[in-house]
Amino acid sequence: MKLLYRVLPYPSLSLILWFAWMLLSGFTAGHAVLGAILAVLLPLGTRPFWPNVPRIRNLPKLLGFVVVVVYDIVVANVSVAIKVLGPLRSIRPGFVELPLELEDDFAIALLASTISLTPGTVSADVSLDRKTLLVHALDVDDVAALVAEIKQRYEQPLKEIFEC
Amino acid sequence: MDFLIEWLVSASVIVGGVFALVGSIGLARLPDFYTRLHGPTKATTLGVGGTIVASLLFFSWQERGLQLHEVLITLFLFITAPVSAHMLAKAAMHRQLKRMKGTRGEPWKQ
Amino acid sequence: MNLAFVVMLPFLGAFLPPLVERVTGNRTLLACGAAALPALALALLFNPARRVFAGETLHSTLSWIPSLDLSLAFRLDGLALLFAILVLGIGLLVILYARYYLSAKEKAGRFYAYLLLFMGAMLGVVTSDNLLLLVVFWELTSLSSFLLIGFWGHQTGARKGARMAMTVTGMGGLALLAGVLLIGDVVGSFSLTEVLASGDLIRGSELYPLILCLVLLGAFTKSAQFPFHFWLPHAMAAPTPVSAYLHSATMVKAGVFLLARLYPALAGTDLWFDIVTLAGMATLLWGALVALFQHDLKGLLAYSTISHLGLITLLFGLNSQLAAVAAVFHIINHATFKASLFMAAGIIDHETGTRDMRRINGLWKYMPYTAVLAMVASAAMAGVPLLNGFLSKEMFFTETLQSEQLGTLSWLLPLGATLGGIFSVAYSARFIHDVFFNGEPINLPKYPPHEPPRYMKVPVEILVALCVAVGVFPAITVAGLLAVAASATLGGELPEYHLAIWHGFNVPLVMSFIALFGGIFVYSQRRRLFDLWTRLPEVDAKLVFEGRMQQLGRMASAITGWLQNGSLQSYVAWGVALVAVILLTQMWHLPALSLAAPMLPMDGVAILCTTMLVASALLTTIMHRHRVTSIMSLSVVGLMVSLLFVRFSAPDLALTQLSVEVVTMLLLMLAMYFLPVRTKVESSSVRVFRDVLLALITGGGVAVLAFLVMTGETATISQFFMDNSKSGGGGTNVVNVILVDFRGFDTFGEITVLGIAAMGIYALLKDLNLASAKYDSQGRPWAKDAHPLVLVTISRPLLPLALLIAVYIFLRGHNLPGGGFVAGLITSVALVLQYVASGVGWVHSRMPGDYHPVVALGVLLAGMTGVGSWAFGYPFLTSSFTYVSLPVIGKFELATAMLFDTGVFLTVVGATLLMLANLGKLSLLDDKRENA
Amino acid sequence: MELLVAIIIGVLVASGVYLCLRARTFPVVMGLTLLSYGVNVFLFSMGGLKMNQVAVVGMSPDPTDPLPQALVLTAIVIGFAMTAFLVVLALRGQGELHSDHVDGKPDEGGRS
Amino acid sequence: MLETAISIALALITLAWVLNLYRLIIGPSLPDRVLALDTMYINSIALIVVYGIQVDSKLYFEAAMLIALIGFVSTIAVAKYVTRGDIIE
Amino acid sequence: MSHWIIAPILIPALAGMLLLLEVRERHRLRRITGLLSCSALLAAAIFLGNQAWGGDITVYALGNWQAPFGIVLVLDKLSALMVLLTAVLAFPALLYASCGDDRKGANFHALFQFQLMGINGAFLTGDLFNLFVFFEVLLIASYGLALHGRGPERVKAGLHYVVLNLVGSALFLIALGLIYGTTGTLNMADFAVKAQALTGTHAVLLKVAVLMLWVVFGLKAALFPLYFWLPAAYAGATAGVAALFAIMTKVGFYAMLRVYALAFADGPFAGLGQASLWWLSLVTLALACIGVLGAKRLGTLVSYLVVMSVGTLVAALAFGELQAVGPALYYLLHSTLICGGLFLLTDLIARGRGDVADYLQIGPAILNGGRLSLLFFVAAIAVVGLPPLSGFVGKVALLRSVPDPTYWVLLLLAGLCGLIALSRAGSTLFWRTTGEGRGLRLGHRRLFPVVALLMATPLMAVYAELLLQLTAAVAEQLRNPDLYLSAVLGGGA
Ligand code: NA
Ligand code: NA
Repeated sequence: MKLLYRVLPYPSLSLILWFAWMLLSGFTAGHAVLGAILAVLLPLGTRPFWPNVPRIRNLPKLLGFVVVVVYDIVVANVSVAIKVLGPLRSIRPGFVELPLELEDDFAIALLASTISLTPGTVSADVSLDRKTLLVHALDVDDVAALVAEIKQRYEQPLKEIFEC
Repeated sequence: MDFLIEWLVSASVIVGGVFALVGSIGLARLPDFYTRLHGPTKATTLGVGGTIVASLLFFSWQERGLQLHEVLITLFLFITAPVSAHMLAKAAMHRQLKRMKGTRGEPWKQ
Repeated sequence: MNLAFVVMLPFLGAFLPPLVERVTGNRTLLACGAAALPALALALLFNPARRVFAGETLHSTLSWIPSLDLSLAFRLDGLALLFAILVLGIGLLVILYARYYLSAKEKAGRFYAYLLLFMGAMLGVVTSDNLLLLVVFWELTSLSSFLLIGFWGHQTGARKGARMAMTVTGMGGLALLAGVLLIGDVVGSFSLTEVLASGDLIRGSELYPLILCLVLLGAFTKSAQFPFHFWLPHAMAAPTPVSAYLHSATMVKAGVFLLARLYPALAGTDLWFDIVTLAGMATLLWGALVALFQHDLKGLLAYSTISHLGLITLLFGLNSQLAAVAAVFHIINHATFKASLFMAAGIIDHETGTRDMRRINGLWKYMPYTAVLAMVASAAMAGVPLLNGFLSKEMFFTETLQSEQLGTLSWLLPLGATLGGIFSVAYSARFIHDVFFNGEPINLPKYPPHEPPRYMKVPVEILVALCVAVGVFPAITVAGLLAVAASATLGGELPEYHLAIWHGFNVPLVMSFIALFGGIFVYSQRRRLFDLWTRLPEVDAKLVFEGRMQQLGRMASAITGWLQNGSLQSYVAWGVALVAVILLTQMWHLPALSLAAPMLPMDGVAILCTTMLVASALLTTIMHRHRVTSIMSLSVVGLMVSLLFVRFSAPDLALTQLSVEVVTMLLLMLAMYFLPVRTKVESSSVRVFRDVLLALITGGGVAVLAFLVMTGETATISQFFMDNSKSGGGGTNVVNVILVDFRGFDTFGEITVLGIAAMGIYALLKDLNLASAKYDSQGRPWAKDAHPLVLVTISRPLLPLALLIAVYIFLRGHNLPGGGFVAGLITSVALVLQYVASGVGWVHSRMPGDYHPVVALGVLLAGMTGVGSWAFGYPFLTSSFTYVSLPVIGKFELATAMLFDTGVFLTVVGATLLMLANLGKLSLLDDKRENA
Repeated sequence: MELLVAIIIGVLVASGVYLCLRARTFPVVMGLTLLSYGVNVFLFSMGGLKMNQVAVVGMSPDPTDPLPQALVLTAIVIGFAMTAFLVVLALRGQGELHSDHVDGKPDEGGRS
Repeated sequence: MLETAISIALALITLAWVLNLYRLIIGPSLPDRVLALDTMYINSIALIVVYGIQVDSKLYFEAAMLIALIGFVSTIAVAKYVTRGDIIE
Repeated sequence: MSHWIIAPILIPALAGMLLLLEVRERHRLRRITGLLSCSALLAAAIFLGNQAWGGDITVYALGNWQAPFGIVLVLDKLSALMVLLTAVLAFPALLYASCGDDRKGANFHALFQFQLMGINGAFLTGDLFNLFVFFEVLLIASYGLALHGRGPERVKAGLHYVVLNLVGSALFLIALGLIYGTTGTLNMADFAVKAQALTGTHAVLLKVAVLMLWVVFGLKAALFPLYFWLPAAYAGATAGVAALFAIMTKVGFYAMLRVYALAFADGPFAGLGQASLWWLSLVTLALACIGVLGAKRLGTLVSYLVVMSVGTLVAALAFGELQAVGPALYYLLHSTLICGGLFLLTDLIARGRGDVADYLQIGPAILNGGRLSLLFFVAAIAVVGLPPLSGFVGKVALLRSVPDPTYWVLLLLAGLCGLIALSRAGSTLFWRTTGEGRGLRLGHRRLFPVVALLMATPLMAVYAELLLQLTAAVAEQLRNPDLYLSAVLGGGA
């Protein structure tokens, strides 16, 4: 197992790389081999560049999380589109401070990205002490509700996925 | 079947185009930088997404086999676009750009 | 005896004195060393001289540059012999004289070396049998005289005198060169023998007036003829031995020698008479007149020299054979008495410490022996009977009387001659009376003066003895030499003439007496004349000349400064204007537009995109003072250009353009940290108008060119590439195969350029001191968050992903759009992103930070791939490929082009990172300074 | 289409030339970049324009001329190298002449 | 049908671009301009993909992918320039 | 298969890369590497010269792709001569720089080698676009070298030099594009053949292209009105670099000569742009005279002498029908080596004079100034064209083969101006001094390269006949472009 970790320090990354290679080059035996070689070599080569990446502990949860996010993106997109095209006087933007429970940098970044990807919210800043995330919302009625929703829909699953 | 695929492709392409436009309308129309920042998200997600789906379908149909490499574009965009938005928001807050009237909360000064 | 050897002897001799000087400080030995080779040369001439006296002309030729008809051809005829004897003989006397003249401090070795160089050059001039060779030696006399006149270069006068002599005689030399080349054109040869035989051909040529003017310009400048005479008095800044040598017997005689030498070829026409006589007469009179009013001993002698040179020139100009004989005779006589006078003047200078005749008086008391010598020589100069000057002056008077070329105005010549004679007597009288008598010396720097060392007088004695000997016994002393010299000058038979002291009472004798008594009378009236002279407006030719030279220098500076104004804008404008002129002038020649090829149909998207591209290009231009905005719109232009490449079937270009665009942007933003954010308006509206005009013409012109080519039909070589790409290059992406195979050498050069640029940038950045802004453009302090968490965290997984894409792009390049260059840029951008996100320190703690070796390895790899083909007997960069089959993996291609492309990849990565990382490090230096 | 491309070339070249004639290093850098864009497109257009006829063997019936593309690639790379050098030289100028004027003139005068 | 749909989509995306350029021109702030540029980059991905469908060619895909992968680096650079002045430190 | 022809490109390239690989700054090793490379280059150049003198034109098809499709290197007498000249100049220049100037900045030796690579490549290539690439190689290296050693003046001059040349490169590309667009080829020989057949619009376009080429080459050669960059850049460069730069203007002249001789000496486009070149070169000559007279520094003066030589050369080319090319090439050899030597000498003098440097004003006497003054005297005589040195031979040869009054007057005037300026400079530098010298004592190490370069002038004078015949043979070969065409394109052309 130790040897395996030495060869594959980040198995999930290797998997993504391998899969990406196959996507690009086609699903043939030759490329499977070549992709595998790259999937091993690239993480090894770039290893010094990322210390302390948390491991994915809960794969099913991750898949569920992805589905939720994609769904949110589609739905929120439509609603935001309507707001953008509608009368601008009705929108009520706001800066919202989100207290962070996540402690891992990677997880925080992922959360920030997710918030930005879903239309209507952009993560504007992370406090230097990494305890608070500043989110700009395009149209927010109830700040507390928004915070709660983000925490429940995105932060919680991430916490579970990385167990931190 | 061909018709269905063609229809789907057409629909996806149009959806992509529409959302790209909507995003840009937002960019052009919204009153302050922070609200305008939300525009490109549309282009990033459903805009490009729509065209990607169309492309996936189209080429898979043309070449009679699953063609998924366009997915990578989405993957990369999903990784990179939030970072640009984040950095731009930081830049705007640093410059203390004006907020539209009625904005709640305060931008940070870090 | 080879003449060339004799001519070379003084040149060889020039090496001797410095060597001797190194060995011994004994000045006598040094002088002996200097004299040795000229003496040998003189001795060696003894035998040939007998043959010349017997009527022979000796030739000797060594080949040098046959294709220019320039050979080391020498001739020894009477004229050459006469001058050779003067040059060597007086040269030896001058060496002896200089032994005592030069003080112990002086660098005598160098002095003798220069003197011998000059002697050689002069000897070359007089013995050349090839006109080009003559010019060679002619210019050498100018050069070596420059060194001699400027020997006391620490004195302003010496420097200026040397330069003036050099400039004037140099100008003449160039004219002479042109004249000689034209003569060569006319005659078909530079051989003097042939030229002298082709007198009629030359005089008949339509180039004759030009040739004559050019040659005379050479001769007159050298011989200080009016109006080029002004340099000579200032050359008196030279040490006196130099004056004695150059300005009596040699350098200035080169001009009249040339008149004599080319007499058969050029003389005999009215033009010749007009120019030469006029110049001679003017010089004769002016020189004689001014000489009288000089207070400087050497100045008097200098103007007297000018006057006598005018006399000689005048004689040559008369187009009479007898006059030419007289001229040659006066050359000899002048050389002897003037050399001795200069030496005497030098002695006086040496003993009294001054040359000012107003202070030097009554030296008869202190140095009677020298006084006698000087007085005899002066008398010769004045043309007193029983001395040599008298004889030639008599001949001169005779000849002026005989000339009828001026018709009814012919009396002007003898009148002028007599006037010249009067002044000549007057200044000679002054030389004698003012120096040796006229009361007591006044305030001499050295007092009391006394006779010089014994041997210093020897040269003077010899020369004065010659003056007397020739004057009393011309037939047995000089007649033979004069005869051969004159016959050589005339190119054949001699006219009847008779050298005698007494020709009976005749008009010339009357003229001589008028001159003698008139001269004494003039001198007696000197007070009044001096007053008159000082009241005349002073026309100092030297001041005029120097003023002109300075004016020339200032004008040159001004013109240069105006063109070369140090303004890049005007330099670029010149270049662009040139292109604009080309475009404008050639456009008129375009035949009516004919569209050979059908155009592609436009569509709305294309029109809109074009509009946007145009708009953003204009925005970049208009907004250039708001720099970051300008960069933004430049980026749009880049993006649009990439899309243009996409649209017109150039995916490789699109990829490259896109990735270069990103790197360029990084570069510009890095630079913006140190550059001002905005620029003020500083161009005037006129300049803006000019620039807009230039821009419109060039832009419009290039657009028209492009349109015409695009709509025309051209057969190109590219079908070959399509046909051979797969079979010969092993790839289907023809663009890539061209890059790595068909035209791989270009790519090799291109990556070298990239590598060099990176090295150059590294060198430029090394210890560059740049103050970075402490506040942003709006005066706020910078944000604290140097490495934002989201950026840092997200950019890390991007690295392996980007590398994966790089590998993909790299591998497919040979067959599909992609390749080493784009792959390299992707890799670089991914790595630079790490720098941006996490900082230089962080990155460099994880990988080596010196990219020089990467660049080198890249270029080396590409180069070695090329060299590898030598092993198989193919030229550099011959590619080779093969298909390999492996189990599971299947069939794939291995090509050397891949190896080459790897070289490209490495170079790009190395170079880009070398540039960007070092640019990024700049601010760290600034921080360090801050902290230190 | 040819007309559009010609216009693009013309505008790029004209803008580039105009900026090259400015007095500060920065616009000159921008100008040279624009100029090189223009020149690259010009060079590219010398092979004629074709749509969707990529010069890949076996993919296009009437492929576009690949040679100008290869030349442009070389030109892009060289142009990038030169731009980079010039940018750094401009910095060097700023550091040693304490001005970003192309002639090193000190900053003064002018209107904002 | 597909032809028409693609033409419409291309028109929409190009129109989007015009709006982006408009924002880039009027600003008013630097972040606004960068944002416009960033959006243009993203819209050009869509454009290239649609163009690929239109001409039935996959040769342009890499260009789109490249924009998605490294196009944002310019934006990052400007944003970092605004906040820190120095983009590599 | 003989690969020698590529040696002048690969030797410096290899040396340059090895110099880059060497991470630690071991200066001795760098110098030795550079000098070894220069020696090898010299040997190769001599070998190639010998080969070219065998008579045949050697063609080397890179990548084994024959002309006009692949890039070819062509060794004829002209390219061999130019490569040899480069090698002869490079060694002393580098030797001089290795006396200490090379340590004034980074990467000097590598840049120097790449500069040589670029120059040799430009001389050897038979392909127009490849010529562009090598122009860029030599330019980018020269940018680095011109800026080597720092100082505000140098940076300013360097900036001007770089920007002008970048504009020039853009123009070069436009010209090349037009050439490809009209003739469909890039190979010089193929271009020469195909150009003759053009008519109508394409003929005009070709004319524009070629005129633009003349502008580009004129910029490299420093012809009016494109020479403005040169005086400051050359006078500002470190001595060894300036000496090497003496050949850079000649690259422009070479390119002009090559293209001209191949395609425009004869045929329907004979004499394309010739009249303009003629007048521009005469103006250049005149302005160089003025520049020489007005120079306030010796370095500037020498730079204008370089410009002067360019005017002289291009006029000789533009006079027509290549009749003056033989003498022009002799003059080129002479002026390159002597100007190179003069740049080195200028540096020695400046060192000897301390703070006053090479400014033409009163200054301290130079320790051991005697030797320097002798060298200066020799160099001045040579460069002004006074006998008996090579300048005189070259000038006489040129005057005889360009029988045009304007040219004569200007060339003779140039000599006079040079004479006036240099005699003033020399007398100021060596005679007009304030007491005893305070400058650096001269070592033999620095003196040797100067002497080596200046020795060229007496040698060239002594062996003038040999060299004139040699350059005449080069010219003869150039007057027969068919030899070149058939060698490159095969017997058919
Ligand atoms: Na969002
Ligand atoms: Na007196």
